[in-house]
Amino acid sequence: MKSGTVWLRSTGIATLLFLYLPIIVLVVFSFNASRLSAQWQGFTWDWYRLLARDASLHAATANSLVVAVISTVLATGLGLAASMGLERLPGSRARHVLEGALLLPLIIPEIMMGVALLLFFVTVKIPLSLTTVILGHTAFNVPVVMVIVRARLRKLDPRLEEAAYDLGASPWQAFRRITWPLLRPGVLGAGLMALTISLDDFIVTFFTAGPGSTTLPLKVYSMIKSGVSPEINALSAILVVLSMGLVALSLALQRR
Amino acid sequence: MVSVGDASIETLSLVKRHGATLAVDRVSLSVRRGEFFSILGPSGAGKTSVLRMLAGFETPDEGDVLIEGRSMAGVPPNHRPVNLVFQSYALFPHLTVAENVAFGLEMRRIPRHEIAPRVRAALDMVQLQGKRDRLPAQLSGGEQQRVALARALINRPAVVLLDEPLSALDHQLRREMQVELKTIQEQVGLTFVCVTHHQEEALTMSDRIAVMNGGRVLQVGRPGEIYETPASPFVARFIGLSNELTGIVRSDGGGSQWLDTDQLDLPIRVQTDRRWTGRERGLLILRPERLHVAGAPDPAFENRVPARVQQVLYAGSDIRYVVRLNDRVHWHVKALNSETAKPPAPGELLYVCWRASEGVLLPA
Amino acid sequence: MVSVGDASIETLSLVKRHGATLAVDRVSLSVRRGEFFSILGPSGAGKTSVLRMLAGFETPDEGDVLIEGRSMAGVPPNHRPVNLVFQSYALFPHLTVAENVAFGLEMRRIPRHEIAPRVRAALDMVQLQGKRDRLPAQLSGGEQQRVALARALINRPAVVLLDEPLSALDHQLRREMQVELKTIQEQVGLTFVCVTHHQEEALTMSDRIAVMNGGRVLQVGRPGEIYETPASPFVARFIGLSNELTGIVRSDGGGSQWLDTDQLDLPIRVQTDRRWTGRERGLLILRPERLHVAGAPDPAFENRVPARVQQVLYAGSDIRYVVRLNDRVHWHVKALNSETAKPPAPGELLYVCWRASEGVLLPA
Amino acid sequence: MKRFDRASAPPDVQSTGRRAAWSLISPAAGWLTVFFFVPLLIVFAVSFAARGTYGGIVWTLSFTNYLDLLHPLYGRIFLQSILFATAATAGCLALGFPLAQYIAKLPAGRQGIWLVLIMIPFWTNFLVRTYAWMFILRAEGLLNSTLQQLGLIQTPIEVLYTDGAVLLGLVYGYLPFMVLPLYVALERIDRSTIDAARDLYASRWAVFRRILLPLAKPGIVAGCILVFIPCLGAFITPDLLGGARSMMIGNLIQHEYLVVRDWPLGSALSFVLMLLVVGAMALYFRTEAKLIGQGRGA
Amino acid sequence: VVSACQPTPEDGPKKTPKAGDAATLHYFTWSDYVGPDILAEFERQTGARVVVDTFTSNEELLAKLQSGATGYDVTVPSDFMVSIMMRQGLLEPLDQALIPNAGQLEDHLKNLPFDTEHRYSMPYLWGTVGIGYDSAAIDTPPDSWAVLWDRRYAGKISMLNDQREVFGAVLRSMGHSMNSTDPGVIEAAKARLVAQKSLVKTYTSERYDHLLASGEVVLAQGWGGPVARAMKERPSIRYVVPKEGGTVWADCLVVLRSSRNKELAMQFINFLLDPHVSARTSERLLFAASNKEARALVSRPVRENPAVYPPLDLLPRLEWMQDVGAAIRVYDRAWTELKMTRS
Ligand SMILES: Nc1ncnc2c1ncn2[C@@H]1O[C@H](COP(=O)(O)OP(=O)(O)OP(=O)(O)O)[C@@H](O)[C@H]1O
Ligand SMILES: Nc1ncnc2c1ncn2[C@@H]1O[C@H](COP(=O)(O)OP(=O)(O)OP(=O)(O)O)[C@@H](O)[C@H]1O
Ligand SMILES: [Mg+2]
Ligand SMILES: [Mg+2]
Repeated sequence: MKSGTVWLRSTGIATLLFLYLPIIVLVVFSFNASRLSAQWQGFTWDWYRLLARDASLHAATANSLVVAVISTVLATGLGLAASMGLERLPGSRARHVLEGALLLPLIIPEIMMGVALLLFFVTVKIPLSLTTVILGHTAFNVPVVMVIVRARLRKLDPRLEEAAYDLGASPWQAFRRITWPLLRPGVLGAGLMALTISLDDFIVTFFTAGPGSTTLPLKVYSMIKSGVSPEINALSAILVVLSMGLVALSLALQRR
Repeated sequence: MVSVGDASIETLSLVKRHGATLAVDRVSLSVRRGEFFSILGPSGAGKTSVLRMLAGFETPDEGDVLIEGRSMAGVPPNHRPVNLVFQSYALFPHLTVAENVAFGLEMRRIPRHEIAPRVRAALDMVQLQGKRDRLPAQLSGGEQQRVALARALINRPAVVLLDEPLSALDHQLRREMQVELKTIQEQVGLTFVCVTHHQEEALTMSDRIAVMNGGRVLQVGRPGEIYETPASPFVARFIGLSNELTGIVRSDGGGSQWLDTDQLDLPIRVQTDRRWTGRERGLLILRPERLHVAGAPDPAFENRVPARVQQVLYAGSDIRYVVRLNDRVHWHVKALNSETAKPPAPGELLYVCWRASEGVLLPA
Repeated sequence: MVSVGDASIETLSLVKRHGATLAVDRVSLSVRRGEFFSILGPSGAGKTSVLRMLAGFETPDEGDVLIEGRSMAGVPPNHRPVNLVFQSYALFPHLTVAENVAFGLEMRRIPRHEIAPRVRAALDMVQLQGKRDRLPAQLSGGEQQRVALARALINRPAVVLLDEPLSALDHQLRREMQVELKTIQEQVGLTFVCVTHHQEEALTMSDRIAVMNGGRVLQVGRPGEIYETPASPFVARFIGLSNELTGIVRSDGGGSQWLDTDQLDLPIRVQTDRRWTGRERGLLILRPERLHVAGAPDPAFENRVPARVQQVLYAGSDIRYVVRLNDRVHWHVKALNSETAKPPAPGELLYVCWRASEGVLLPA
Repeated sequence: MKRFDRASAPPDVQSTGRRAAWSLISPAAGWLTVFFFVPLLIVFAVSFAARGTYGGIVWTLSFTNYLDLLHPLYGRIFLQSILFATAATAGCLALGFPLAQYIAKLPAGRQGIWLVLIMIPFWTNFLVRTYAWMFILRAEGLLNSTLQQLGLIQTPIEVLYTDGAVLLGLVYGYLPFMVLPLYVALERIDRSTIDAARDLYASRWAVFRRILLPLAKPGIVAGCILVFIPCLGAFITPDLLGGARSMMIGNLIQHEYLVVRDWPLGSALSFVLMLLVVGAMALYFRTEAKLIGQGRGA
Repeated sequence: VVSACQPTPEDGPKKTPKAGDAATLHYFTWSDYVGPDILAEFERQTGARVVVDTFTSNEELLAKLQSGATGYDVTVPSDFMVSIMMRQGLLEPLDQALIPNAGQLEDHLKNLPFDTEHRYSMPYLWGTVGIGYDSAAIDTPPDSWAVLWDRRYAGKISMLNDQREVFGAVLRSMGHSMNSTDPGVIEAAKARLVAQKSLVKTYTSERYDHLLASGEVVLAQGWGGPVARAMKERPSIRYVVPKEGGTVWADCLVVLRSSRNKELAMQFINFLLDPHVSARTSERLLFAASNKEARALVSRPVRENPAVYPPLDLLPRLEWMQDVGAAIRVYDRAWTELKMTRS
């Protein structure tokens, strides 16, 4: 047992480092005087100063967060419900068809989805805006949520829900008190996933974004022609540090 | 059969199939209000399946369940006035012992200040007060089972369904729990339907017993009836150890009846109220405790068969012998464990004696 | 204590803590090779914890486990020559019954063609041939337990660890399994360590028994020793129903000993080899089956106490009375269930009689 | 005592189950119908249209787009992409499983934190992350300099602009998509089954292969889908880390849509890709079901 | 221009007002193409609000507009895209009266082939495609595309990741027009590119400034601006448009037909074309301004940097990229094959 856990821990931590390697680099370069982060040209706060003044970046960041949060909440709700529905459907043909269909958005090229949504919104005369972006993101996040939540649902012992009903719980109560707490890790994971995908999506966003709804990725990609400014490094650094702060905070809260 | 009037639970020829297997086969039972009713049967008999249909987790393929006289067809579990103690406990892994027990009351919107004392009482009853804040994973098997018991009983439902409620408990605790259950039943007048495969438990606790096998109900009756006058060989064998003889039953001129056994060369005196044509075959079942062993044939008994002691089993309060009447016939004999009667040693020769009036004679 | 030489398993003052609770407290046992050794104890005594340490799932906080004389410290479960039958079965949900049973052999790279017949044999033994392709979820409780049993026994390990192996089985099946286990033990010469809380099972099957409580071993000995000469009141009470009297033990001139009880006004004749100073207090334990009830005082017995029948419990093969000697003293009496002795009815007055030589007298 | 309300109790438990199920599914189903399937139909129609001289869509019904795809060139691109995607998926599985299992074994309180920790890097921008990797991998980059510091190599090795770099980029980019589903599946596996396996002589590897893997199957399948598909469609990673010296389906489709401005062909390509994937998955689940069927017996 | 309007209080494009709200102008452009200070100035002058949205490539811009996305007023397609958008009828004729600054266009930017007499578009920024190289690493200053085939620089060369530009370079070096639609010619060009591929470190349209600055490549096909950026980091970097000639490009300001306040749009274009404004932009982005006066206003080093302001004697050798219509398929197939040949 022991040696096993040690091995797991070390690989686990190593993998985590791997994930953070580029982030460290990027944070370092957010302090690099050189605009073309080719090599180290000395320390500077310039990029943070620029960032502080750059209203358009602020707007883009705000848009990204709004889109990510709302679409994640929507997708998680829809996905969770649908997953539980599917579990309840006795193993019928309908279930298999649905399972396949609801996963389809996962398996088509993003750009096709982008084009499809663009054409759709235009044809039905929905003016492109932040709303259309949210609609789109929710659409491709629902299956993501479902895939993860259902992996979790399979493991749930049906007897527990039975016991809850038997003790007089309404379906809703049984969900709130029993199913939900046991599903929470899965839902949390799914939510994180959706949030992450949404935060970083470029293609679908571009095709569904309307006037005044530029998100961070759109902003960054469009810098390609004139050179991506190290402001983005600075911004990324700030995002990372902030999130870390939140983690630390929740840790502290758990301690108590 | 009892009239629906005083029946608390009634099942009308329930049928349940699991794929190919016919788990429950036309089961019709009627449990009286306030009765302690046991379903006794071998593993795989369909006991759990019946309970699950009573609780409403499985819909019968045929038949119907009546509780308090009303059909339960389509009534979801949370609307049935019954509580089930699961054979697999089904404790909520993320809730503490106390929270598990309180669950039912909370679901029924009982005010907090009422819940607390009732939970305390329930935990006292199952002697788990000290472990109220443990998670199920931190409990021993028996402790888990007791939590499951408390979680159901605290709700004081009209009917409590128990699936092997005491299987993980030791003799003593088991007896204490039995007493608790009986008290609750008498005080609160709850109806208990208890699935068990523990004959002694069923016999001592139950007002009535239904013996099941292969999905069918074989016999329903008071403990005495079941044990003394089993309706079928299976019941006879299942309810307790039995020694058997088969043969043709005939009556002689003197009005006394005989069994010409296939196993023994001397005829056996029997006594039954039933008329035997004289050509029918019968199965005689003798209980180990009804047999007496003596060094010499004892005239007080009509039947005296020589036998040799083969094995002596020490069982604490009593001692069991396996005696060999002949190559084909090995019998169990049970005697109280008392210093006075020195137990015969293996190999010893002795006589197995019993009265004609003893034993049950069934048509074979 | 046996020398390590012929000891198959030996534990050297094992200690295991679960957070605050001391689950196992300095347990030293020594199981002989080929022995059927039972650990008997109430729920939460620490039995499972001990087994888990033997199997290697939990590392002792103190002490060590020796198997075949080798220290098991740091030896992972898969390298220990033991197999555990889990109290919770722990069947592999994704494997069929047959696959579950075959698992151990496959892990040991036994060739396919050998595995098949052994699996068949094992399934026959537990009478599950017909359900070989079921998934555990499709089995009844008892069926699951039998799969767990087969899955362990098929490997013929040096030591089989059984945690409540038969708790979910009915009387009959249980007895058949008991026979199977005994046969295997004798034929193959396996060593069994069996955790149970079923006194009768322990008494009938075991070569030796260890009685545990609160994490401690209270007594180790042959079934007879444990039952007849319990080392402590707890053991005495746990191993079977007991009627108790306390008081001062004194000897009179005539060399016969008396117990001046706190409960009864007349003194009780007792007989012990132990020297009593005459000032010490003693606890007399009388087994229900050692008591005789008679309508009139029977001179054949030294002690004759009048009592009133309070409750008659029907238990099939035997009948139990609760008799009231006085307001504070209620005793259990056990008699075989035979027509000859018509059971006294509640309320009847009778005499409880026993010989001075009966019962166990412990210092209190 | 539980109150009866037959009124609220529908006629038959089974059918209530069904009804509940449908009412749970329908919102998501509806959403996807409107915002996915209908749009998809439009593109499907497009895939039969033709490219206008200036890149518009000319509404015709022709299969030329699909026929064009028969050109062996596309075959090679598909093949190569599938190769890459498979390798990347395998990589993610190899790296992801231990991590997921480690997290699943942590005390419940800490698991959530770890999940977030894994996700945080991906809340930065994909492009700058990739640039960071380019910095690490380039000739004078972090990797080479450290390796040289350690004296493992003398002359810098070319990592950037190779298939290796692309693979690394893909594995890095989609690792969390593997870890999450795996964690979710592993987290609830009953410890005692693992104990039982160990008790039955299973080595740690055997436990992994015979118990963990099958029990984590749903998670693994989910993870592989979540990684494999986007890998197929990836186009920025190959361009930046691979030096755009080669093409994957992602590049091709993006190229058709945004450079050649041939939406009909792009759509046709996408649909073929989609069909391939759907077919593969259908096949997988079919065999899966069969296996289980055999497992259960009659 | 004097205007009494003060800037609207709720600033920043966070909350999007309905398109058509007279007070807002939606500018769809390359990121950073217009500095915040400049916008602020325009807003101060007109009291209008300018909301900026960005796109990444001409094709994306087109993709969105041609499929009917509306709400934008002004955008900046490149030359060839202007012609396409014109043909697709996406553009609104310009009202010259509202754009007096148009008068100051550089002569060679007047009446361009894709939009003679500027009915729809006004050149804004322009430049060339050539070779950026590191004079420290290359002894004789290259003057021909041929240097990109020079084995000595194997693995130190980067090409644009843009099929038209890459083929353009080869076609020029072969003496053809870069807009050739002759399959045979294109096939031949492909052959040369395949031969070159083993020398190319990477095809990239955005990172070659870094590559040059860090010395990872010593030869890079690219636009002048990024090369000029690289010069700041590594002074030994030079820029040349080979003698066979290269691309000249111009990003042009246009008003979209779907615009809801065209007047303001025209004003905005005029504002951007103002000498001082475009000078500032040119200075910042290192692209040449289309405004005569502006050239005089930018700092000397920028003005005299051939990477930013192409010497006028170069003009005859430059060629405008044009949409090749259906022939794009030929380029596409060739390009794909080039990418798929392992080297
Ligand atoms: N889900 C299922 N699928 C298939 N067969 C099943 C299923 N559940 C139970 N069975 C079968 O139905 C029969 C009755 O099962 P049940 O659980 O009612 O038995 P039981 O009387 O409770 O036995 P035990 O005392 O061992 O718990 C058994 O033969 C069992 O194998
Ligand atoms: N994981 C745990 N955390 C905390 N306490 C535990 C844990 N496991 C067991 N215990 C405690 O240790 C004691 C012994 O547990 P154990 O399972 O050995 O009892 P047992 O003898 O097997 O009882 P039973 O016969 O009911 O199974 C019990 O009091 C139990 O509450
Ligand atoms: Mg059962
Ligand atoms: Mg236990």
